[in-house]
Amino acid sequence: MIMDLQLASLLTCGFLMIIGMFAAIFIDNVIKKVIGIAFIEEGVNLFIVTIGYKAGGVVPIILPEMDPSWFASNAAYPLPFGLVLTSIVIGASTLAIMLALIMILYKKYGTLSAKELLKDRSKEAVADE
Amino acid sequence: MLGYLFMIFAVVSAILALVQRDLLKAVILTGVSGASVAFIFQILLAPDVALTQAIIVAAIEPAFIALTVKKTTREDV
Amino acid sequence: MRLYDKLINIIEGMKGSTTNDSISGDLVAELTLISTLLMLGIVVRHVSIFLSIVILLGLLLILITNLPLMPKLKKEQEDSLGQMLYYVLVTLGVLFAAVYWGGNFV
Amino acid sequence: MNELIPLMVIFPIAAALLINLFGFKSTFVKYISIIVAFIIPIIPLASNFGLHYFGGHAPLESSLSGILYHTAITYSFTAFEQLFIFILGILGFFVVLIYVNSYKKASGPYLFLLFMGIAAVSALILSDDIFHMFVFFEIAAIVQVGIVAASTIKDRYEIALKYMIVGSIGSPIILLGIAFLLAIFGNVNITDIVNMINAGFPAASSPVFFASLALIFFGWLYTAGLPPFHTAKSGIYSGAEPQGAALLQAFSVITMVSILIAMVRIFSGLEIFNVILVAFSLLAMILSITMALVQTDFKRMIAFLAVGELGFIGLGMGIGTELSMTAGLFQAVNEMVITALLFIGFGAIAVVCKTTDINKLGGLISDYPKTAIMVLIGGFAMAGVPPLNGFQSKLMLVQSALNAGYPEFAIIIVLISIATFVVFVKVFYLMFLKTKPKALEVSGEKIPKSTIITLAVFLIICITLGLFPSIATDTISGFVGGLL
Repeated sequence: MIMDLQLASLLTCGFLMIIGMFAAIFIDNVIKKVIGIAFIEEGVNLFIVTIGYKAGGVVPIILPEMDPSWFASNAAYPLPFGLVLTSIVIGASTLAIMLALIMILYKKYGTLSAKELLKDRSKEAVADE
Repeated sequence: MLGYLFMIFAVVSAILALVQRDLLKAVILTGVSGASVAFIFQILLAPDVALTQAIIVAAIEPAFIALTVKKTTREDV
Repeated sequence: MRLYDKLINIIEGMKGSTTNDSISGDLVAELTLISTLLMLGIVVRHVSIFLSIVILLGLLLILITNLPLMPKLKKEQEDSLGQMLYYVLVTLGVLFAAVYWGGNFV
Repeated sequence: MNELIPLMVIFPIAAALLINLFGFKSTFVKYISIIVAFIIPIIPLASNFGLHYFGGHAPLESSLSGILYHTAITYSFTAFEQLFIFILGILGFFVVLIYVNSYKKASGPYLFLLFMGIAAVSALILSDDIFHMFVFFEIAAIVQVGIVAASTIKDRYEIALKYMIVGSIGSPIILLGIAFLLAIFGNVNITDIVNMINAGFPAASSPVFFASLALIFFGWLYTAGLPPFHTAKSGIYSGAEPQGAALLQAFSVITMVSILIAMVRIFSGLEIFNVILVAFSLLAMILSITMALVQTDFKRMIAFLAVGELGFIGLGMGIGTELSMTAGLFQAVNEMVITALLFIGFGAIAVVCKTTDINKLGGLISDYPKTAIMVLIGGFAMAGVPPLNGFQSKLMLVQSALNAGYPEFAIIIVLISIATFVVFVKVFYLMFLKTKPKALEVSGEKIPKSTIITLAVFLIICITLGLFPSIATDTISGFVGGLL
């Protein structure tokens, strides 16, 4: 093996977060911004799962035939996994709300460009009155 | 070994998703990236998380985005 | 240039504010900004008095050379998403660098 | 009755779901939401102080180190939490009252959002578990966006989407910070983490610990709306309906205070924490007050002031003495009430005049004398005029800054207070005293009685806290004593 699995996974989540950040900040299309945000969340979730991983361990589900002390010293750490479940669902719900807002705004302006949609409108409001 | 493959897959499909001109292709590649991450979760000993990830991030989220794309526009100008 | 001309220039620099009340608001903002920034320069004396003097002098120079500060500052705090995200990114970078590398030196 | 502790969160959530279920059946929704809103502030008063372990999992004692490990999500309820949740409940009650009274059709989903937000921030301040805090903070963020999107302001969707995109950078960052803490300590319970740090856990001085401070601090900036998020946050306030904005700022204050307390407990050993806390608080105060002075939209002015006042809380906590922390938290209590008063008072004017541009308003004191006077006193309270509550907390802050050896901060506090006063005098003059512009048509619409009553009650709270600050400060200083 070239690299430890845990280290490689950490690198992956770093890449995912950086790609997501780049997309969320620099890409003009709003849907791509949202996709980028989904990647950031994915990266963070992967990070949390990686914390719980144990090289050469077993899945943290205790079966009747397992010896509890062997299980305790060999199972992966299940707390981060539990946390990730919640955070995945939160990510999905924020994504859904953002997409709903995008649909409404597209109806109003007919564009997906963030520069157009989300520019400063305070001066415009003064201009048309 | 499979783990590394999926890691490369996740990153590459994420990058590819963001350079597509056609937003529907981007949606599909987002799903691919989510599914790869779900496999990574499985390999990292978290099958329950992998299941949730596979359903929510790899299936439902792309469906949401695809719906938005259908209601708006497919082209990323 | 005389001080009065300078003041007139400052007021003319605040385009968009035409009524008496908005000019007064802008002037108060300007004065508050300058005085609080100078106070912040003095806070540095807890680190080193010499550094504080340097910062104060530099601050004075910068403040005097770009005097109508508020229009510039206001332009930097627009409601557009691009600007918000830019400053979010800059702050994240500065904060992380300051805490990660500077944390042990405080 | 320790069983009432989780009820403070569960009851509003259950009520919210129930109300949402009945949707648009107006009269029923109205009655039930008034009843629910009335019960919410009573629960914290009736409950006993203590700890609540979800699922009944009591803490386990480690046989090796003798440290207690909390295995359950723990809620800790003391007089401090009681104060905040009670004030929040009072605000919530009046907000619901105004909403139900001033709209013919009460919408179930909107009330759902209000109650869900109350539940979320109650959970935030009660919780002793940092991931639990993150979850409810995200719920609160979604609720904030929902309240804005449900308003009738012109650019509400743009404002909501902007806040969400900016927030989507902020909230994964705070989650990453929590993940770093989890990676160091293997635990997300704050008490456990603090115990481990006090027991000399070696990783507590590692670079990873500093990194987690930076990430959580950045996320905290987003929760509080301090710079660089102040433009987005003030947009949110001005994009909501007045009563919604009143509740939104209370959400921000409580979210900010609870995460700040968690950070103070975990990171107070690192000296850079106080430095960055003070720096960003001062920045927030300066930038927001100067932006408030140059606005022409009066809702946006109040919104910027609301953001700037949060800086006082951060400054008080950052100076780090017992007096200053008490002053900062007392300021938080005061600010919730005062800003709610201002949002509701000015918002009522905006609703009847159908404009928020101060240049188009004037001479309204003859039409709305009661509202004008109450709003004026509210403004005095925020600027720190005796004998109102803002004066007491700001005086405490100034004293604590002087005692701690930072007279510069005291001067800055006074300067910012003066600027706040200027904002108020300006808005008040332009709205109420200036000759009425010809273009302004006051439709003769009356300000609803519920709004007037609400303003009066908030004013009474302000004056009571101003005359007898010890009602709040005794509780808070007891809490701060336990914190240090």
